[in-house]
Amino acid sequence: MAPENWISTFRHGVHPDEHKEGTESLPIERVPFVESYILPLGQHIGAPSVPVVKPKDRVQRGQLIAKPGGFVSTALHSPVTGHVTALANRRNAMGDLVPCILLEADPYATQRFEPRAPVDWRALSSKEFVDQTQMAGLVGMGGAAFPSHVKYVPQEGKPVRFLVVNGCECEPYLTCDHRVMVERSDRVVRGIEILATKLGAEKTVIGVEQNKEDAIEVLQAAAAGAPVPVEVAALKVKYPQGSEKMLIDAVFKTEVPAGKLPLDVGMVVNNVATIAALADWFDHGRPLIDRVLTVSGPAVSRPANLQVPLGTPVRAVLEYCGGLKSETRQVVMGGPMMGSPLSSLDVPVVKGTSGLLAFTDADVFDGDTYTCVKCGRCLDACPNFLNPCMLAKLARAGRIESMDEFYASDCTFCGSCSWACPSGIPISQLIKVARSAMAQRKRKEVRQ
Amino acid sequence: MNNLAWIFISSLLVNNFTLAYFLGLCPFFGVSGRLVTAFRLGLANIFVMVITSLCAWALNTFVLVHAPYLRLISFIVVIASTVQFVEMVIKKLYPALFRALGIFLPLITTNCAILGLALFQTSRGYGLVEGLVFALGGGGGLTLALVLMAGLREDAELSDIPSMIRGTAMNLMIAGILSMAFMGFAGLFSSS
Amino acid sequence: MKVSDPALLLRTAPFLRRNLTTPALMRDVIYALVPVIGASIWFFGVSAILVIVAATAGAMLTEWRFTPEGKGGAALADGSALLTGLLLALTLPPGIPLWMAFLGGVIGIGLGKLVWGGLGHNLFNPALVGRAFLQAAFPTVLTTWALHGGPSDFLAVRGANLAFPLLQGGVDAVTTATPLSMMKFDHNAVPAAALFLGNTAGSLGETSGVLILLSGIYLTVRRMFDWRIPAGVLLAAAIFSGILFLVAPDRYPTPLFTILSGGLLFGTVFMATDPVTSPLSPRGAWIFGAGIGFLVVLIRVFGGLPEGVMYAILLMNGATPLIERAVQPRPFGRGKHR
Amino acid sequence: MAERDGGDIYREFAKGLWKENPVFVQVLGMCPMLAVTNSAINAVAMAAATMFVLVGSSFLVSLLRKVIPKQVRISTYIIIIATFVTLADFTLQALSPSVHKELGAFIALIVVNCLILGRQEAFASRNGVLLSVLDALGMSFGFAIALLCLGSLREILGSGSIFGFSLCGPHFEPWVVMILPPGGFFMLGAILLFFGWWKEMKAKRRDSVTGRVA
Amino acid sequence: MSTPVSIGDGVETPREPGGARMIATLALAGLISGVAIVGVYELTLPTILANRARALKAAVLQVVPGSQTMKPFTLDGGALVEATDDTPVEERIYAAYDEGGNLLGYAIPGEGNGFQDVIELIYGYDPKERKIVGLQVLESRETPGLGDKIRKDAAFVANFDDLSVDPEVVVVKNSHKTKGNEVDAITGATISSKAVVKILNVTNDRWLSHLGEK
Ligand SMILES: Cc1cc2nc3c(=O)[nH]c(=O)nc-3n(C[C@H](O)[C@H](O)[C@H](O)COP(=O)(O)O)c2cc1C
Ligand SMILES: Cc1cc2nc3c(=O)[nH]c(=O)nc-3n(C[C@H](O)[C@H](O)[C@H](O)COP(=O)(O)O)c2cc1C
Ligand SMILES: Cc1cc2nc3c(=O)[nH]c(=O)nc-3n(C[C@H](O)[C@H](O)[C@H](O)COP(=O)(O)O)c2cc1C
Ligand SMILES: Cc1cc2nc3c(=O)[nH]c(=O)nc-3n(C[C@H](O)[C@H](O)[C@H](O)CO)c2cc1C
Ligand code: SF4
Ligand code: SF4
Ligand code: SF4
Ligand code: SF4
Ligand code: FES
Repeated sequence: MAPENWISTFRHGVHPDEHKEGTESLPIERVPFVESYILPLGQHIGAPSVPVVKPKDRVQRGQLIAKPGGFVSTALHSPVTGHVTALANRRNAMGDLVPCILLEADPYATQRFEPRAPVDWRALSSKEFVDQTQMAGLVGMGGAAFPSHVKYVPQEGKPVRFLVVNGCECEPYLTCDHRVMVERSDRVVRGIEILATKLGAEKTVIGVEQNKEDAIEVLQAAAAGAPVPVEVAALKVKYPQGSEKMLIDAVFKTEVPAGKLPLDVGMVVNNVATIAALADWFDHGRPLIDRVLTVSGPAVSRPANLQVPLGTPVRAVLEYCGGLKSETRQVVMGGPMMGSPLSSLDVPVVKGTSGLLAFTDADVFDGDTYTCVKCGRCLDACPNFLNPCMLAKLARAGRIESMDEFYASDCTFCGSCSWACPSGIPISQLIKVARSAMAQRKRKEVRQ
Repeated sequence: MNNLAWIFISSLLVNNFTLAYFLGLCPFFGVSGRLVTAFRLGLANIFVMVITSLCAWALNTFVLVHAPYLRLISFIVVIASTVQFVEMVIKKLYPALFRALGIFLPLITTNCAILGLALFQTSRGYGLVEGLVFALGGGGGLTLALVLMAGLREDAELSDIPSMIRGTAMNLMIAGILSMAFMGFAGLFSSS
Repeated sequence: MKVSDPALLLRTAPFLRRNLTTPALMRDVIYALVPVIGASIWFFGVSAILVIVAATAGAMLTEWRFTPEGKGGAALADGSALLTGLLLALTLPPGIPLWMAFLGGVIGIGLGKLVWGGLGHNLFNPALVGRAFLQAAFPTVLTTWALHGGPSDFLAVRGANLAFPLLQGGVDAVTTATPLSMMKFDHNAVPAAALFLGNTAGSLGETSGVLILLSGIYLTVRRMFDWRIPAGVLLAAAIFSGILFLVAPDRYPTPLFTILSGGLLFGTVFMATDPVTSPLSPRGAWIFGAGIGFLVVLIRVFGGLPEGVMYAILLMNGATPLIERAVQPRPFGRGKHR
Repeated sequence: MAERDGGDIYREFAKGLWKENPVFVQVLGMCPMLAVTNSAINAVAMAAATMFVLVGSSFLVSLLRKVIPKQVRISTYIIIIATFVTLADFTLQALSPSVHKELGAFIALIVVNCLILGRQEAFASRNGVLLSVLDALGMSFGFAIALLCLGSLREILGSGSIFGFSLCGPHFEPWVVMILPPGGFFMLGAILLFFGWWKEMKAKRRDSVTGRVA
Repeated sequence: MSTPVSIGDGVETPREPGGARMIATLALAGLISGVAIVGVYELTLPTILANRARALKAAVLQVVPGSQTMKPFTLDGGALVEATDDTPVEERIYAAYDEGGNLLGYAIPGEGNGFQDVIELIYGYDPKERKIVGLQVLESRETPGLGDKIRKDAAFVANFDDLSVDPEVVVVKNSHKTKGNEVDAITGATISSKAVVKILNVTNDRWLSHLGEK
């Protein structure tokens, strides 16, 4: 099942306009430090982190400020040198009040991160390696924000054959992974060396879409000099190629069974930025304290790729980019296909924030909706080969219990169906609402 | 087209029991809400029709030549009893089959498709084999209509049918359109 | 620069949409119909215009009047009622009384669409429901074919076009036989070239094979319908009639005749492909198409009627829910075959 | 059974005509109704035969209701009904062979008309003779009204005549579909649709009135 | 619609207590209904038979013009003999005579598949001229307005008033009738027309060779 055909892709999916031309060649800039930072304790999937600092405590840049709150949880580090102002609830991107550590930067500090000596990662046992990664605060930077170390736990009978590095960045507008690959290919390859060695992978494949030719070239050059076997797979441009199961299908022509993980077919998938951050941790002891994101969209004055300290308020990032045009009606955190709409600009950038996009009313979909004409375009779009039309119909009719017959649980909310629907039906949104209603109902049943 | 085949095609499609002769409308409208149920009901119907055809033939040949005036009463009583008896046998021998079909048997025995089958078979003077083919065609036709109807109704349930027509009126309209579509089979294998 | 809070909207992802809307879809099919309409006017003159206007008027007035309050105008704007009316008109004989064409439009939209809840909810093809009703109500009129002609008798009103509503046409019209009825009753095949170009008797829109094919190619290229449906119809019809032809060439028509004659091409390109009433899934589309092709040949060759396209499509519309259940797409990561 | 006054008696009769009309409201007896209503005269003959059977069997069943053991009641009802149907069959055959031919097997099929068995089970087996007969009469008239409605409408549209008398002159173009099977479904569907619309209109009017008061 | 009740519930009950009474009830019901049915049967039978005979006779006399009386015949070992009461209906043909008792021809019933359903007809045959002299369709379910013209269209029926059977009768379309053995099809109902002719030919094959001059 080696990758044979490089210009391959998965089946179905869609191809929205890419809109990457505005930022794809802009080098990563660092945003200046600001006065105050908001660090939610739950920036990842799983249990929230537990604070190890109190108000008024002084903190150094990169210092641990919250420890993992369980195994599926991760550490949190201070993005700045300064002091803790409070442990309090603040709103996150979803609009929920969540516990946060509030920091104030020290205006006089140099804000230099002091690297520590490289860790001899070859000597670490798997358990130590996993623990180390957890303490680095690493989470998936491809958007899911799943604590990375959990993926690295060896599992009985499921050896890792391939490490798959996800450089697809299939969402329109986003170019942050692209820039990371171009500018930090050495970090990516170093991370691959560490991870592939520790996981015992035979080979590593970096999946990159063909619209990032420069990244492919740079990575191929870097891969040639890598101490472990690395291949770069150029993939046809299509959304949602970056979804890990689609990526595996595109590269290896292997379907990860529904309800299973890539590990079940002998693979571990990580985003390029995650891999680079992993290298920084083992080489320099630099935890995850900032990330690269793309600010773009028609309502942004100066689109850019930025390296942003975690916890920076969105407003500050946008101000750095020259602010928003006055017709702005929608600001999205993440990509335009799966991101969350923001109701306030005071929410912070978190580990999973890959982009900040601003749109005017004219740019985002607000067309008339019609009833479904069963055109089948949503079926052709769905990478999971579901029947979105039927799911939406059942959801609309409130027949949530029948949705399982049509595998509602396999939906990844990629939004391809909604994008494709000529009748403007919010299909994935309907499925999402119905699925959470279903989950709620099940929880209630369990409780009773 | 030879006669047996014509009897079969005619009762299955051209003169479909339900859509052209209006026989068995009760199950057709009453039990066509769910596809699986409709299909099982259809199978049970075929089964009862075959028994009915046998009974009717036996009665016609051996009893009613002497007392034609007892036709109706004897049909209804004998068919009902035989079905009941067969039901008991199935229950003993094939419990699984019984669970799938059993609940429908009493319901079917009192519908007019069954009696209609016996009466038509008699009035057309069908013999044993012709009668059996007629029963298979008629039962098959009923099943076909039921299953099509059930599929359509399950889908229509998800539509925005206006409240003033939802229910029986809509089912009648669907049946009418189906019946119209079946007119396309007119004359199938009949001549030329 | 300070950013003040804009009035942010809370829409949910995805925020982008393909720029193709349902009305655009309908419009494209209407464009594709233009050459066919042109041909019908060429062959049948003013009668064609009258019938088309009457049927579309019936369809659109019904849609406008009986769509639940407030939505009437909007419902017309999506163009589907116009399309239904046009398609219905193009399946009617040129000499039909106009009041019947109008009635067909009313029934097509009323019984074929509105009682189901309007656009997208109907399970039978509205245009064909209208036509099937007309054919069942007025079988003689619907099987009476006016002479085709050219531009020379453009202004001649054909058949019973002008009959007073609810009344018969009065004068006996000059009629002729369609290629199909000549085949069925006299075993007399019209040459393929005539069928292809369209100077034969028949419904308004069905006579010119070449224009229908062109429109079909246009729609296929624009991906306005699932190409598997026409492919299935034509393949099944060709194979089934081919087998019959091989068995008894003197009794049965050639596959080419089968495909080019009657409403098969028109029905295949414009009606079998109606997305609303055909299966969604690719395998379903094959089954649906093949079923139509098979039924058409069955009805034409063994049935009482010379033509069976309308009934074949309606019957397969009726079977569509069953087909859909039988061939749901297999979700990613579940089982071997897709 | 408690004593009943005149109002009750009238109500037992009248309910079948409209409020509990067996066809329009309870949707019973569909098969014979759709099969024979392609002309008004057939509808009337069918209605008369049904009335004879229904009233006769209701009378007998309520008379015998205390004697018939529970376990065999249905069988007994069927025998009683079948008897009356056979009687009706022969009588009609003697009186009007042509109508009998038109109605064909459907006279015999009255046996399985659920309206009849339903009334025995639901009413005649629990009530006195007078009330049962009134109930049966009411239901029969309700059935007859529905059949006549359907039969006349189908005949007018389908043949341009009513009871065989031409209504619209010789040039009327009949809607043949109406006397064909689909027409039966459509016409009954249309009537029910009309009632649905009527009900909705009434409800809307009521709402708007009460809305203004509130 | 039929209620979900089992009408056979009396059948398997005799083993239960009170079985005797149930059987007695059923038997009694059966007895009463038997008596009622037989009574009415006896009462109506003469009328019914007379009706049938009258209808048959009317048809026979109509298809053999000028005839006044008739007598049933059947085949016995290839020879034409007078039918007895036991002769099944489908084995009979009818000889028709004028008032002087002279044989005018035979009325022969036939049946076969039409466009929709079975067509039953009877036609008159004149063995002297070897011609069909009249035809009446007794039973058909052909489409009203189209197929039922085989019964109602005078022009079509007139085809059979003087129709040679040598050679076999054939159908021609569009009023192209030129020969004595041709029948003009009804426009729009070619199939029904052909069906009628096919029935004629099949029936002729069966009977004509036995109906030489007598
Ligand atoms: C619809 C969809 C699209 C995705 N697109 C990407 C992508 O373009 N790049 C990416 O790195 N991860 C993407 N992901 C997340 C991947 O599935 C996967 O979680 C990730 O590559 C794992 O690496 P990480 O844990 O390092 O982020 C996507 C997920 C979904 C459901
Ligand atoms: C057979 C055929 C007929 C066409 N007829 C028309 C037409 O009548 N009007 C028209 O605008 N486009 C017609 N087109 C399509 C145009 O070339 C063009 O694709 C279309 O107008 C784009 O429409 P849209 O922008 O509304 O999607 C036709 C194409 C084909 C193949
Ligand atoms: C609803 C409907 C009912 C029909 N009924 C009959 C019929 O009863 N008998 C018949 O011969 N043709 C009937 N036809 C017409 C035949 O199918 C066929 O068109 C006709 O026999 C051809 O005759 P022609 O060649 O003289 O036009 C019917 C057609 C339709 C649409
Ligand atoms: C390719 C295509 C074919 C169509 N064919 C028909 C048709 O045959 N009849 C019709 O009434 N509408 C047709 N429509 C229009 C539309 O789907 C129809 O009005 C709906 O069935 C009404 O819900 C078609 C639309 C498309 C896109
Ligand atoms: S959508 Fe998913 S796949 Fe695409 S860029 Fe975003 S995280 Fe990557
Ligand atoms: S490896 Fe990371 S910490 Fe070290 S210099 Fe580069 S970016 Fe800075
Ligand atoms: S959102 Fe769900 S249903 Fe829609 S395309 Fe994506 S996976 Fe399929
Ligand atoms: S894309 Fe939209 S209109 Fe087309 S089938 Fe799916 S839900 Fe229906
Ligand atoms: S009346 Fe026919 S099944 Fe009930």
